[in-house]
Amino acid sequence: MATPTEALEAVMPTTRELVLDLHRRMVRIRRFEERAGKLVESGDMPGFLHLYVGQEAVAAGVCSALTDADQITSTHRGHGHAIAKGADFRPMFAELYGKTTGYCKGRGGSMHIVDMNRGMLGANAIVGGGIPIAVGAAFASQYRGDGTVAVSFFGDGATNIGAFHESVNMAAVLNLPVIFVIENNGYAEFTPQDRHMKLTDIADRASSYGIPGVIVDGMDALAVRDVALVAIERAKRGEGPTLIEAKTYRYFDHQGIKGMRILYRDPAEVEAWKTRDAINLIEAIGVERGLVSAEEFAEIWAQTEADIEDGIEFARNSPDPDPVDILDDVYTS
Amino acid sequence: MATPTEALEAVMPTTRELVLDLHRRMVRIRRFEERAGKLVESGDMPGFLHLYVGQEAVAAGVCSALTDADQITSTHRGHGHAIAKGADFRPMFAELYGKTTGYCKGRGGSMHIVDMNRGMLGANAIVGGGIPIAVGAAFASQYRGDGTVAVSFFGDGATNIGAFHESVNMAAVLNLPVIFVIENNGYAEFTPQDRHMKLTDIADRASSYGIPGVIVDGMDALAVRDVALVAIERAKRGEGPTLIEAKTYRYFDHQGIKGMRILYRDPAEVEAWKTRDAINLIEAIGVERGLVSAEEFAEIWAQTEADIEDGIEFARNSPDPDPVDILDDVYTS
Amino acid sequence: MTTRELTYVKAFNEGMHQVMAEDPDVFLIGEDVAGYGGVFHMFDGLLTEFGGTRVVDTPISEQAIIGLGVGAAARGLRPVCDLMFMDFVGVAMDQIFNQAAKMKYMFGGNVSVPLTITTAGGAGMSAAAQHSQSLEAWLAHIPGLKVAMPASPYDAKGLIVGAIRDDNPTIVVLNKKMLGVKGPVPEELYSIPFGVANVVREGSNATIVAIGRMVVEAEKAAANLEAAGISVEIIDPRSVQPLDIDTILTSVKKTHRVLVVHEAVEFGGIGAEISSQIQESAFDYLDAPVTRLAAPFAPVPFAPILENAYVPDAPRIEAVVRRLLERK
Amino acid sequence: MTTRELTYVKAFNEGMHQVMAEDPDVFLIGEDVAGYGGVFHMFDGLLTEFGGTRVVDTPISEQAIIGLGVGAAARGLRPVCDLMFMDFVGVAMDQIFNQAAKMKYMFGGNVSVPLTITTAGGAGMSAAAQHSQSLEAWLAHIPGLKVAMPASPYDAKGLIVGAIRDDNPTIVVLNKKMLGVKGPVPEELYSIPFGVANVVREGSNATIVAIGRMVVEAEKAAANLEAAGISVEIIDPRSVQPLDIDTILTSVKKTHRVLVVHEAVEFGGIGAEISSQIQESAFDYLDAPVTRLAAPFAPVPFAPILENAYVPDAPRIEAVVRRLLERK
Ligand SMILES: Cc1ncc(C[n+]2csc(CCOP(=O)(O)OP(=O)(O)O)c2C)c(N)n1
Ligand SMILES: Cc1ncc(C[n+]2csc(CCOP(=O)(O)OP(=O)(O)O)c2C)c(N)n1
Ligand SMILES: [Mg+2]
Ligand SMILES: [Mg+2]
Repeated sequence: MATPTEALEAVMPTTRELVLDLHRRMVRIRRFEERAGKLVESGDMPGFLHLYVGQEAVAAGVCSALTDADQITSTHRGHGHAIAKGADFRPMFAELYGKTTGYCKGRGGSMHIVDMNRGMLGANAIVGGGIPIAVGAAFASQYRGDGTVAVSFFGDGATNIGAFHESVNMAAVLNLPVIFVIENNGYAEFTPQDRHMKLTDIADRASSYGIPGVIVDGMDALAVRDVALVAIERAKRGEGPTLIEAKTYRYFDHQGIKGMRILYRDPAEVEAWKTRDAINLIEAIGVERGLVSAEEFAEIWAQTEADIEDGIEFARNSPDPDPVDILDDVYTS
Repeated sequence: MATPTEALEAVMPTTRELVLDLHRRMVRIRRFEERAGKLVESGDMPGFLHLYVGQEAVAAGVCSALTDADQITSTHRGHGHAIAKGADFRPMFAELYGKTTGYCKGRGGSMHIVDMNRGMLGANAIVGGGIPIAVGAAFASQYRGDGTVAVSFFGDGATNIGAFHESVNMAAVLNLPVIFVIENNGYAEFTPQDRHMKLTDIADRASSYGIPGVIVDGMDALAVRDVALVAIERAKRGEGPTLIEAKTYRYFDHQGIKGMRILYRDPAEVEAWKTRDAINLIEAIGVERGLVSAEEFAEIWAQTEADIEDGIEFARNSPDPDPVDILDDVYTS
Repeated sequence: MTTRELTYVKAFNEGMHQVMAEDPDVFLIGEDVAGYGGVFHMFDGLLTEFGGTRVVDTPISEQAIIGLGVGAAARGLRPVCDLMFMDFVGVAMDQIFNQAAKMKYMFGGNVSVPLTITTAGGAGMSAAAQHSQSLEAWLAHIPGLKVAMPASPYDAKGLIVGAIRDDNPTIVVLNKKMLGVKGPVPEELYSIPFGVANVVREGSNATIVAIGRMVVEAEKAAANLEAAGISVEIIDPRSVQPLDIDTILTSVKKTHRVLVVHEAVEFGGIGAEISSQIQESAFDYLDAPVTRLAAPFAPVPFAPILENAYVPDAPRIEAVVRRLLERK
Repeated sequence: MTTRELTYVKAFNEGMHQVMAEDPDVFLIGEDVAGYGGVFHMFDGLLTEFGGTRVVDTPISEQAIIGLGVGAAARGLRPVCDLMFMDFVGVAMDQIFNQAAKMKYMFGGNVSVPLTITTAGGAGMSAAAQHSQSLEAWLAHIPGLKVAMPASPYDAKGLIVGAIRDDNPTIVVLNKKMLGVKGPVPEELYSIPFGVANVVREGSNATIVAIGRMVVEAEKAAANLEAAGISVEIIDPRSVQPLDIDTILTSVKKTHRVLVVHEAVEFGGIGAEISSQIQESAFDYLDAPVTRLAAPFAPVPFAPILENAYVPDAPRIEAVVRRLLERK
């Protein structure tokens, strides 16, 4: 597994700020989700959630390398991408509660979080649905010459759907500044990778499009950030797209926070991945290298809890949508 | 370009019968099409035709390795596949004329020729539309264990559409006895390959699916047959699909027999490919190796002309469909 | 026949088990239909009973799933291809409408495609715009395809069996919100052919033609209206393609007033076709315009308060029937 | 305004040229739209005039073509994505209906998608089942999308300009058989907004609501009927979504008899919606049932003799209007 962290260390040193930044993004994702998962389980919140917990390093690492002007598209498992891209807890919780103060005014829910101010072009409940849209965002970057890039996040399972293939090829042919990030968590719902493709490394698919394919440890936010930076620079130089495969794992079931209904994953496998937990890793790095103290990390956890309470409080106190407005925003007039 | 002809010669010798067989298939395709093209141009026949002329070696080489029990699916450019698979001129001309005696009783026309008795599962006017259908035919082979295989023919342009990607991956995962034959004629309509993908060899896409990808000279029917045989044997051994890329060329425009409306191809390029004409090649091989005489080849041409006259005569004298039957065969009752 | 109470999804599942036991040419393919038994547990137990050759998990590749079914069906097998959510038709539409549905006709009758597609539609689960749709109007507009929407456990079993035995491409749309609804279901294998409406309830003052889960809401409304002395006849077409217009017309000619209700958006919904056919064929019998009740012209919203307002329900059905009866 | 005769496709092409000259945010993308100018020559000259950044050829990848348009539109550009044949909507449907059309609503109004899709529909060219369809009923059933079907050179130009200037996802369906039809077209840039019907001809005895090319057939029928003393009003809705029902109702309330005619199959066609709305809103004005004339429920057949019988034409329109007038 090519982890360019060491190689890049000299050029892009792991600063205290960077460690804190990545840690904060990841802790915010993890705690937001664990809490939201419980709220749905208890019936307090409507709908169902696809939790991102375990994969935090991917969203955090990539998004730490982006600005608000850069665009991302996401998936059914989209909270992590939104939070990593800078989304606020208040409108996120409010959206999950279906309130007017939510990111989508309660119209979208968990699978459609959007934040245009942060370049979060939307979660998507159709597998592969967001991939061509990111290509379009990148087309706009190239058309305008504004130096921005687009990133599409999607899963291992999504690389088997037609939209993936068409999008990557199109971006390659048009040389667009887009980065395709496969979050390979080993499963498409309940189907393991070896039952849905004959490859070990999905990054190999890059060769079908004549673009670079890079594999990275998806539990190491620094490593993810490094490969993202390389891809972004390449895109900005006008050299076209990169396909990044981040090997990662989701801790919860495909959906919800309950245990697995059927044993499609070996519990030992789950535990093994948890020993490589992304947040533990960054904390260890921070402390070992003397960049961040354990207390400072604890402070981030505490601050996150406070933000969560604030977000939930805000959401609960927010007004419900009014059914008389049900036809608003179907069209722009 | 890997041409296993020589290597395989010892095992599967180029017999007189084989040369005659391939020659006959190719001459029948060429003359059928040239004639049909003229009939449409003169207004005698309705509709429009995508002519296969130039690519004959691909259909002939592959289909010579198949039995009537093996299935093929085809494209908008489907006459060649049908004829190579054994379709008769009478119902083919009748179909092009829209007569009740046609392969589709006049319902389908040029882009929908079918011959279930010959394992020709249908031409298809949707690019990529036939690819998953071939996978299904192969699924039936595996399900029944009947030792048959399926072949899907399609163009270089079709390898950019989602259905291609999904189908090849699905067949690989399920280990199905199907052969995917890319007829790379260098163009998708008027767009050259280097504007629709970043690859030189489309066979490289096989690596995305963990299956073998083979390149063959698509002007050499013997070479095509040889790689097809290898792929068929592999499929029958239960080892799954193969992706074959046959490098070939179409002599006429994307559609019709007129010259090019715009110069999207260099006329010198067209002429260069014609010097490697598939029919000339097999005639040269036959004569050089003393397997078939020039007179015997001439006899095939003559017989083909006679069959064409017979087919056209038959078609012209066949009854038109009756509009009162317009709702027949929408459903099976 | 021994009959007992089963849930809608168990009834469907029983139909799958029995028809697969009966006919070795039937196989099931789709995403997580084997190991997991389908995300709605529609296919529980099939892998264990029939093995991995006949119950097959796939990659996320809906075009290839349906296309595989088309090719296998053309070769004489009877594939059941699962599409999980009806909202996913968009990624497989070409194979459904240009391939499966047209093959027989455009190939001059030389090929039959006994393919069954299963899927789940309908709102009311806080699943939002891309997981809640009712798109039967699209499917019913496709010559060559047949489309059923079971509205009871009895029909869920009978229609999946009818679909698989049908020699045409069929699609059976289960309703997600009905999966746990119970009703009487015979133990034996039985089949409901497409194109035969169900007179769910007889009545004389007005007819409600209800589609899918709206049958249940119509029944609630009819019970209330009965208490108020209003007698409502409920017709469930069961399949929207073919549509059993005769049964509907017989009812309308008796009641002279009719409401068509469905979950899909009203504009261009199947209610438009039903309404048009009624007024074309029973114009002189109508004492009021054929009336439609359906979703407003918007995507399905997430917030429960909006979604509840979006999908027609018994109180609104009741109100519209009352208005219909006031019409002079 | 200087007006001269132009063909339908030239008028469309002129609209493209002028609107691209006006607005640098407009770009065109699709298969063979640049170097070849589109297989119907709809886009001739655009590459030369506007260059390869704004006029872009693509691989055969319709999902990516439309999806690229969605993403670029969400970022404020005004993409025109060509789909060549309307029959190809099936391979790109998810991007059309689940993405482009729903984004604004499901994202709470935070995103606009000023995307235009161009395509060509209709039968009569011996192009058979997969290259001849009229699928506007599907598109009109999608909340968030707008759908126009120009029926004259004037409208071809005005509606493509109107579509591109519209802030919503729009689709403009040209009719293949009308490409060479000539009519008066102003030289200047002008725009026809969606949702405004065209009263093509005024009349008093009956109304024909005609869609797309059927407007031309209706005009021929009306001319014949006029000779026989029958005065027909023809309404062309121009866009089927939104539908200008008011103009239709005004006419029906005057004539009391109405025929809706389109090329698509009748069952579930847009005629069903138009018919339903008319009888819902003008029930008491109707002297005869709203009548539909459309294609039979079959794929489009290849043989000219079948295809001619399949698509409605002036003689059949005339015959149906006569029957409509006989109705007591
Ligand atoms: C087109 C489509 N097909 C199927 C689904 C149902 N579905 C939702 S998530 C999912 C699995 C996705 O797997 P992967 O891409 O690996 O993402 P992960 O869930 O592992 O994050 C499936 C099949 C869908 N939403 N859209
Ligand atoms: C889904 C779809 N998109 C576009 C077309 C229009 N079209 C017909 S043939 C063709 C080019 C196909 O190129 P290729 O696959 O290389 O086959 P060739 O024509 O060279 O034999 C295109 C774009 C179509 N028929 N179907
Ligand atoms: Mg996954
Ligand atoms: Mg080609």
